[in-house]
Amino acid sequence: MGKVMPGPAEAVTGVGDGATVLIGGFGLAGMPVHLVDALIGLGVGDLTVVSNNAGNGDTGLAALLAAGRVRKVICSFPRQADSYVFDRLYRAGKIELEVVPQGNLAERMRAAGAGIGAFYCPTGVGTPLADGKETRTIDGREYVLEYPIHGDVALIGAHAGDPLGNLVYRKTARNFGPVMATAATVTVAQVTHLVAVGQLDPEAVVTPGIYVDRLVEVGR
Amino acid sequence: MGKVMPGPAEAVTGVGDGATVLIGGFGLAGMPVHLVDALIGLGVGDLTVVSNNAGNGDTGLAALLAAGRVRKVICSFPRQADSYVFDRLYRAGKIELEVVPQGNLAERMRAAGAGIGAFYCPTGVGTPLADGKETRTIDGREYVLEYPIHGDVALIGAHAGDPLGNLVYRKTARNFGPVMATAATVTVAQVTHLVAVGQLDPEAVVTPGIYVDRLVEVGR
Amino acid sequence: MTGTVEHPDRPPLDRDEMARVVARDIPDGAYVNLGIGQPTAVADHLDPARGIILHTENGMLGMGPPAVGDDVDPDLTNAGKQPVTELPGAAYFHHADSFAMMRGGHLDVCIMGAFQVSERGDLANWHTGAPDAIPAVGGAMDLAIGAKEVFVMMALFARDGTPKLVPRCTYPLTGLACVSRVYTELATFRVGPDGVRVVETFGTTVAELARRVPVIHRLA
Amino acid sequence: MTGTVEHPDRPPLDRDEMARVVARDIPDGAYVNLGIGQPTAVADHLDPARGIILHTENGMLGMGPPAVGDDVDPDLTNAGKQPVTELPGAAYFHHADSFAMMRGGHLDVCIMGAFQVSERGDLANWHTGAPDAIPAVGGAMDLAIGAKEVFVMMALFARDGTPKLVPRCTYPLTGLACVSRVYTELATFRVGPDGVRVVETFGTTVAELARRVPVIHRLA
Repeated sequence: MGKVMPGPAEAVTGVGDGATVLIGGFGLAGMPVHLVDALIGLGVGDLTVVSNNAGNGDTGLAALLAAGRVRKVICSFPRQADSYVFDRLYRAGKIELEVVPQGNLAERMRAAGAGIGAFYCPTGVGTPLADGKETRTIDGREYVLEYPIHGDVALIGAHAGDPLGNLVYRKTARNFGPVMATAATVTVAQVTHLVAVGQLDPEAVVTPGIYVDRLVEVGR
Repeated sequence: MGKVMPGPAEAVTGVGDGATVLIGGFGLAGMPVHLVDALIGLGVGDLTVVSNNAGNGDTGLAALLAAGRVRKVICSFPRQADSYVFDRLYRAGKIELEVVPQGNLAERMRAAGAGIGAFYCPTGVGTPLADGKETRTIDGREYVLEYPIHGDVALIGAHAGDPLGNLVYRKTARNFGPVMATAATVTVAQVTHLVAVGQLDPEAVVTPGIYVDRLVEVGR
Repeated sequence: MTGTVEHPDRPPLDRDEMARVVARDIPDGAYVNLGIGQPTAVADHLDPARGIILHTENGMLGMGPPAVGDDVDPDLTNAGKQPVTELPGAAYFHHADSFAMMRGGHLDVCIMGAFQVSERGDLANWHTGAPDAIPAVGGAMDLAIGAKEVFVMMALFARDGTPKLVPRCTYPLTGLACVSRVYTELATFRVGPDGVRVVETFGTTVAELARRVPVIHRLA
Repeated sequence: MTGTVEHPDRPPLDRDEMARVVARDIPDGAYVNLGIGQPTAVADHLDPARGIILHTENGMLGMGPPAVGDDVDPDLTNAGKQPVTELPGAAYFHHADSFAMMRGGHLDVCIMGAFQVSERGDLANWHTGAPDAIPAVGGAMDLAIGAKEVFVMMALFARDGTPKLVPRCTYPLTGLACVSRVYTELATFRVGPDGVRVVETFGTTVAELARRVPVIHRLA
């Protein structure tokens, strides 16, 4: 099928300067560290990164930020105990930040993957994060109009995958991976285990292979 | 937890005249025949039924229609080789029909379950099924505004469930069950097998128990 | 842009040959949805080595051949509610996920029958508009706008002898400008913004077709 | 409507006692989300026999106590990214499903900290508005509008001595009219369309509180 890549470098080939990159993970759980490292190695910059957080410690997304490759971060929760790389860049005015409520982040990517043009959402009504956005009252409740977030590429981490691209995740490391996989033009997955076709239970596949363009086994 | 009911009759208690009832199944696969029979036994009428089809043969939804309990059917595909019960009622002017594209049926129920007030949808643009509906052009593409479909009660069929209400399905009998479970005030599931808490793989649960109010084991 | 190939001296395609011609035009590795009826036969001509994966809208990727004998399982059917089988690497999902996949533009090809196709690719295949007909749309409108390419299989002429490839559909529409190829017993066509182009004829010539079907023009 | 209970002669609640009081007010069998920080401690006071099920927005129902020693698993964390455990009957889901659950109104209670709560239940807990602060909202806005009831745990007075229960929030809002109960070291409150009602005092009296906190009124 040609989806299985020999290594992370081959898996991220083709990502261009200025791309919008969806990066999975909630903190480090589900963060595709090997793919992000490969993206750093690729040398592209001016990226817009969509991820729940803005990097933890010095690995994964934090390393990408430290390398100066990111122009803008769209996330729900940048400020954390170990988000010092982002904090420093932000305070130095070297990175742009768009804060999006976590549910909107997820739902806007789902909309991108599901062909929804926009949706009326109850989150953020009356708050600064809805400033300037269109609102509408439906059945007596106020909603904010939210638009899809598409990615040029999604980098996600999964527990196991097969050569068709079917993926399963592990515990709360599932988080954003399945949603991001649907929302990008090209989806790349790092998997702890590559298994043969037929080894994943069809009832338990979380991301069907149609959403995965490339995958690479990275081990534990 | 009190979710496990002794029989189908107890499971459907409380459904009232004029209720909107979401009924799972794609044809007979996933159709909760025991619950529908119990609903017939309950004697309520003037129902609005939301289901993909409008009954097959003489069982399940078709039996409910034949009993004269349904005022209106909202579905995507009423006309089938064995939909003679519905066909007769429809031609006699004894039942109202609203045809909804299958994807809209699913997405509108998902919206009801997910708190979405309305959404812009690409399906049906320029067709009679979008007549009179609000449209909007977003990024050069035209969309139709669609609203949620809420149910007073959802009756669904699943393969196995535990006393917390967690459910798994079997093959393509999964279809509308997981969506309807999120979209109704009260969700009732008939399960082939009732298993102990802890017997379902947490990675493979399709409908988490939060969506299920009552369940009843019906066997094969 | 290659020219038209004419086979005036052979008979028109029979149903099996039409299915074979369609199958030949599906790219290797494509994700494909086969509509109810005639398109189902396309599956018989897909060499497994080509890695084409079948989607059925009732919640499955990796659908296999029709089930016979002991393999028949009422929980495993195609969109036409016929028993089918599961191939290694299959995945099941619920209806909202299945239609999100479709409407989000992830399927490469869908193949449907039609009452009419217009020269700009409008599709009419869900309703004859007859006052006594029971309308039923199923997933047709979702497929029409969702798949990257829509292939239509139909007879070139209706029973009354009028062409089904028309300047403008007179039947109620399923989708606008969505059909890219049309397969008939007498010829195959590409349809697009530039109008209709004859790709290949069977038992006739372009000149003869152009006399009977006003929208046909031979492209330079 | 019962009257206020005053305990002027006992000390104010310590953090552990506050968590216990909150735990007592959660209905048996409720689905509950515990916010980051202080609310986490509520879990320590939930008797398993009460059937209360914890949701964590990073994709899990049935979250167990914090993980220690060999049970620590980087793939299993709570919303604060602390290692936790899984209880029998748990279920994992992705972020869009997790927030659909939240925003669709399926959680019975969420418990969050706050900078300010207004007398009509407006919540401010995501941003101090300070120019050098890095804004981070996480799931707070989704929880605020999604849970059937929002309980707030906070100190009654800010460090500068001003009350945090206010006529109108001066900090940027998280959600409008969403808080139903407030738990502080000196008193617990119900908040609603009729304003603030003191439920119980600890180490003080309603009269004394009313002098220091202008929005407090004793209801008849």
